[in-house]
Amino acid sequence: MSKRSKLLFTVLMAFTLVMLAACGNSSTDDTESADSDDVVKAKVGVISYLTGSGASYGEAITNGINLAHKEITELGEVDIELKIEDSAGKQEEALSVAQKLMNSENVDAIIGPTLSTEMQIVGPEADLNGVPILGTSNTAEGIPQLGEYVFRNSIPETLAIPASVQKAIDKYGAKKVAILYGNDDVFTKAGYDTMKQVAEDLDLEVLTTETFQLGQSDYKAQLTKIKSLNPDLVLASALYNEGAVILDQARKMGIDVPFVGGNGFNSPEVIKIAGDAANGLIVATPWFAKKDDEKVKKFVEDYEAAYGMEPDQFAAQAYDGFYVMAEAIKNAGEADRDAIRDALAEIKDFEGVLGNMSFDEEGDIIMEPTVLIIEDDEYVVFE
Amino acid sequence: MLGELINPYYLQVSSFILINIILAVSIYITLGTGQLSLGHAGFMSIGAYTTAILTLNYNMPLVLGVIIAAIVTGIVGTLIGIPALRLQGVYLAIATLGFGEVVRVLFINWDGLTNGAIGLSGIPHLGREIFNLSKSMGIEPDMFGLKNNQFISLAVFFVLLIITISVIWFFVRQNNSRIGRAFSAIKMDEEASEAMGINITYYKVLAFGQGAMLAGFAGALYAHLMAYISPSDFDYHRAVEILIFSIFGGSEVIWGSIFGAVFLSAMPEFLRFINEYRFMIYGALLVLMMAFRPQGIIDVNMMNRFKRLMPKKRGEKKHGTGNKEDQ
Amino acid sequence: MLIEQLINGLTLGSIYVIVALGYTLVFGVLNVVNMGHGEIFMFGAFMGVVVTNILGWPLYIAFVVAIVVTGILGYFLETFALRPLRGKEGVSHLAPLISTIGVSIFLENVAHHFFGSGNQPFRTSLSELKFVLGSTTVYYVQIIIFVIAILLMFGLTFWLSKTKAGKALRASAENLAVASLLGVNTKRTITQTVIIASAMGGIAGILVGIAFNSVNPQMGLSFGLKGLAIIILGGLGNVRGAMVGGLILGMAETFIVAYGDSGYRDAVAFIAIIVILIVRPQGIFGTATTGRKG
Amino acid sequence: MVLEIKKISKNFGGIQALTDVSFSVEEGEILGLIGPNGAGKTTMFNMITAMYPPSSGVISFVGNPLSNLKPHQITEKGICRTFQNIRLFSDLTVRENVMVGNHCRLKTNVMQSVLRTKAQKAEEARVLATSDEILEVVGLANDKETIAKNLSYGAQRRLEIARALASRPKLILLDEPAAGMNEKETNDLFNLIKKIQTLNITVLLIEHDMPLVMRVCSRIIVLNFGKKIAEGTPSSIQNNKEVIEAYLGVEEEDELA
Repeated sequence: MSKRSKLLFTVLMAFTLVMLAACGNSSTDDTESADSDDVVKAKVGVISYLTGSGASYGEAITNGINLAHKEITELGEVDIELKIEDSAGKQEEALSVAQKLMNSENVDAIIGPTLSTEMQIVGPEADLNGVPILGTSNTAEGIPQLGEYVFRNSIPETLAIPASVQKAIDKYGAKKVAILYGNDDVFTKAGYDTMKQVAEDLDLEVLTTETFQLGQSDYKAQLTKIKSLNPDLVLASALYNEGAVILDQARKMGIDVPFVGGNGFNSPEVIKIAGDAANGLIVATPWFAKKDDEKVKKFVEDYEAAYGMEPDQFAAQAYDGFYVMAEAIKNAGEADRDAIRDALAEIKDFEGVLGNMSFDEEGDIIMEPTVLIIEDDEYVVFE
Repeated sequence: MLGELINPYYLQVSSFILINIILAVSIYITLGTGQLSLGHAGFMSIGAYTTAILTLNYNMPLVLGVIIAAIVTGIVGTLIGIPALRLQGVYLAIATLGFGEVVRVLFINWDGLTNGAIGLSGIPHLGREIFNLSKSMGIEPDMFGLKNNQFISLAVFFVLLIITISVIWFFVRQNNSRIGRAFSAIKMDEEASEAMGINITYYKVLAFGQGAMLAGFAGALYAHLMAYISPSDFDYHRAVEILIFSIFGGSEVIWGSIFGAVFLSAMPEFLRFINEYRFMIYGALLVLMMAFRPQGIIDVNMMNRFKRLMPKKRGEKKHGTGNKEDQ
Repeated sequence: MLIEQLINGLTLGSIYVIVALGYTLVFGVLNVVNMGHGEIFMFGAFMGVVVTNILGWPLYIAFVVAIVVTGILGYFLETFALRPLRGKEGVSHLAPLISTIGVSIFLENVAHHFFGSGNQPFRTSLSELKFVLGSTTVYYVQIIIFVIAILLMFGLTFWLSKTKAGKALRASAENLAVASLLGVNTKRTITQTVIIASAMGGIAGILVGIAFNSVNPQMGLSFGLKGLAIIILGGLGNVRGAMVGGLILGMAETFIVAYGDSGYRDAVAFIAIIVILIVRPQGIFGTATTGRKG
Repeated sequence: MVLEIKKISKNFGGIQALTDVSFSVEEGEILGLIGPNGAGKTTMFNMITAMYPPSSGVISFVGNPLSNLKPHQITEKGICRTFQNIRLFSDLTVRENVMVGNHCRLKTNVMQSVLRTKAQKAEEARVLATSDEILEVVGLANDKETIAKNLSYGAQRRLEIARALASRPKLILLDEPAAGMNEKETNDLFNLIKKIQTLNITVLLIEHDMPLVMRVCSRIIVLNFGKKIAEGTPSSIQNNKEVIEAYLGVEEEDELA
């Protein structure tokens, strides 16, 4: 063995040893039993997209969680310690911080991560470690199926899109549709898969299926083609960013038919970017800020007071999500991961700001979404 | 006792670092013959998708999937390398960049096989496979006083560590041979190398193919580490990130590129706030490195100085490097 | 539909042309592919958003501001990323490529930071003006963009061949050392070139904003990569090649959407350059020697 | 006859660099190739080493034509060269430069190199011995570990020769090896070239240093404007009228410029 390879070997051994030593001081006993005075003490970790291009999602989510946490702490029925970590929207980072929360922080449950792609990685790991995990913003298919410990309270596109398409068809009697979707993004692609299925189920004639890519500026080629085919309805699976621009270019070109979008298309930003062109966009959403409901009004008021802006869907889902988690911890009666999981699975008819929700046997949300349309630069309930 | 020492979080981060080391070595090999590739993210994705599809659709064992993935990527790399020979400098860089983009678009559109932008999930996980294998052989994590997840993370880490060491060993040895001398001669002066009897066509294609193969290999490991891949994991930014490992750490010596990968992948774990500025810092780093230290942090001179110091203060030096890699 | 798609392709192509001219100019003089050009272009577009939407000033001021800001960015790029590498011993010819990649990554993320990742609306009354010809609607903006692209190309050709500064620039392009011996202030000429190229990026940025009402930090990368593809297509450093290459790419992208599969739109440019590089490395209009240079 | 040049012409985009040049190099001799700047001497070297092909004509080496070969194959056949503008591998050490020169005489492949097989180890030992031997010959034995670019100018020229010798050539082409050397270095070079001759290596030398050429060469070919104008022993060349005119003509031009 040459000198060099000996050296290499020793260096790597040293590296490993130092690493293991560094790990040593951080692990503590992980069973935190209930306090004497009957209030359940628990530690909940949050994985959120706080830096990078999608930081606004993570911010809304943590705001919602923090608000709910404050209210629950005041109520005093459970004592939850929050531990928020940033994943920067990246799978590697999400997995790393999930490991940190589960093993260094020894949390009893996790809320997050923000993106479905992150949940695809983190979900199985949490399931393996037996840590209940609740996604509040994952809309892709197959998320709750990742494991027994994986739940979500956000409505998937498979729930949202059929609702909005169905209503639009009932109202306009549409038969011929054109589909437009972003093919290089996981959310818009998932939305498209649902749209295709819905169109098939409802016997709609799909005139054409066009794609676009994230960050594209020029949609005129696709829209010109769609216009020439005269559809009754355009099904557009786009994030609001691209979606708003598409609406703007479409309306300018003279495509006046309604657009039906997925969950990602639902944002007040659409109106800000597209202006009048946004009118006629139909989306299904679990969250409607102008709903005539005491709970919703109070939440909107408190949220605006605390953060200076109107809560969006992500904030609302996170807010409800944390309440659901608190409820489960209370019902479990102890800060035990398995007990919390079982309690989560038993949540039924929970009344939150989103409405009435339950988990099905797989841990997916059961809920009736609200269908909205933009009219006169404002979201209103689509009847 | 052992159980308390092992934290999956640190092992997880270390595993990512090990994959990044392999990626850094892959670009180092290509750069080592004066060829700049911006297509390494593309090669990585070919490796990742090959093994994912083989293990998912054809139930191929994980090990076989990874090996085939590396071979397939090596073949693709060689096929790309041959016409790329006619291109020099910026032309090669842009052509490889184009290649990476074409591969990504292909994976997005090849819906039936790749599931498009949604990606492939449920890829056999390296750790869980080892776990099941050892269970079937009657080895339980409790026997070492470990929890399941500790056992899995530890197994993954050690497997990757052994692989990474083998990769480094392979290329260090290759560098200290006739092949390595030919590589560095070509990097310094292609025409003179040719006149000195070096078949530059062969060695340039060899280096390009080896780089591609290694990137594909790393991609395959990545797929089995994450158990989920999608085309957006392998975009232009990934290619630039791989390049930065080597440019920052040092593209003259293999240890430089390795250092770059370790340092730049570990940094955000210790300085979380940096995450927000990560790519901004990467950008500034590239400009600064080119202006002040184009050969990277660790260069030949520094290595020579290390070598001279080594026999005397061997123990200390090892510790130093160990710490550096850990911080 | 055919005519409308033709107009769409022409509009997109014209913008590609203006972006590509910026690359060509810098390559022609410095033999450097400025990978930061796309991001400078994107900053130009954001200047338009800031001026017209946030400040509410008229459009012509947006042009002025965009030209000034992108010109300054070009100056910085030359000062920090290119000049330190020039004439330095042992610097690889890849160094400027890498350092300008650095600039592009840096600027993209600065834009993320300041403007957010989303689309910014770019509303001007100009973009609403249109006339109808038979069944085809034509927007004035589309005509303006095409005309500007043509004017820039001719202006550039004229400037390069007829003016003193342009001649100095071409002399520098031939051989920096010789030009410097002949009394050309090469440092100034180079700086000038990079600034002019960047300002052209700024103009293109505003035009994109008007045409598509969409400005976001990622567009620098997507337009930049297309610009890169075009100059390879047309031959590096070739003004006419950039013009033709840009129009061809714009048309090709539009027509693959119209009559093919829109999913492969982004791949068109790169498949084309890979084929071109293998079959005819000097580009469609390049001279035979350039393929082995750089 | 080691090398035979038959009616070689070379045309660069309309500029005639060489026209119908023929000559031959005999085994064991030191042949000088001289002529004013731009006479086509280096072009001739570049064609012998296949850096670019001749427009017409044939070059044969020990009786075999050298057409359609790549530069590295020419080296394998036994012709190696030095460069007028020094082109060492400047960041490698002196010894590594010589070892690269030996490359084409080695056979180990990637796997053998990585596994360090017996054959590979023996070969590496041989390379080291050969290199040290050659460095001894050129007088660089004390600079083995020096980085090439840190050598003095004269030493770099000698290293170029050493690197070429390492490829075990039958014929070595030296392109202005004395350029930039002082008198002592030139004298050392003279001895070196003579020593190379004793190693059974034929030498083809391009050189502007006339005293050196006259001393070292057994025969001289003179090129002017791409044409061969004279061939013969040093003394006959010195008295050749055409040669003198060619050189004087250049001097005149020099003065004008």
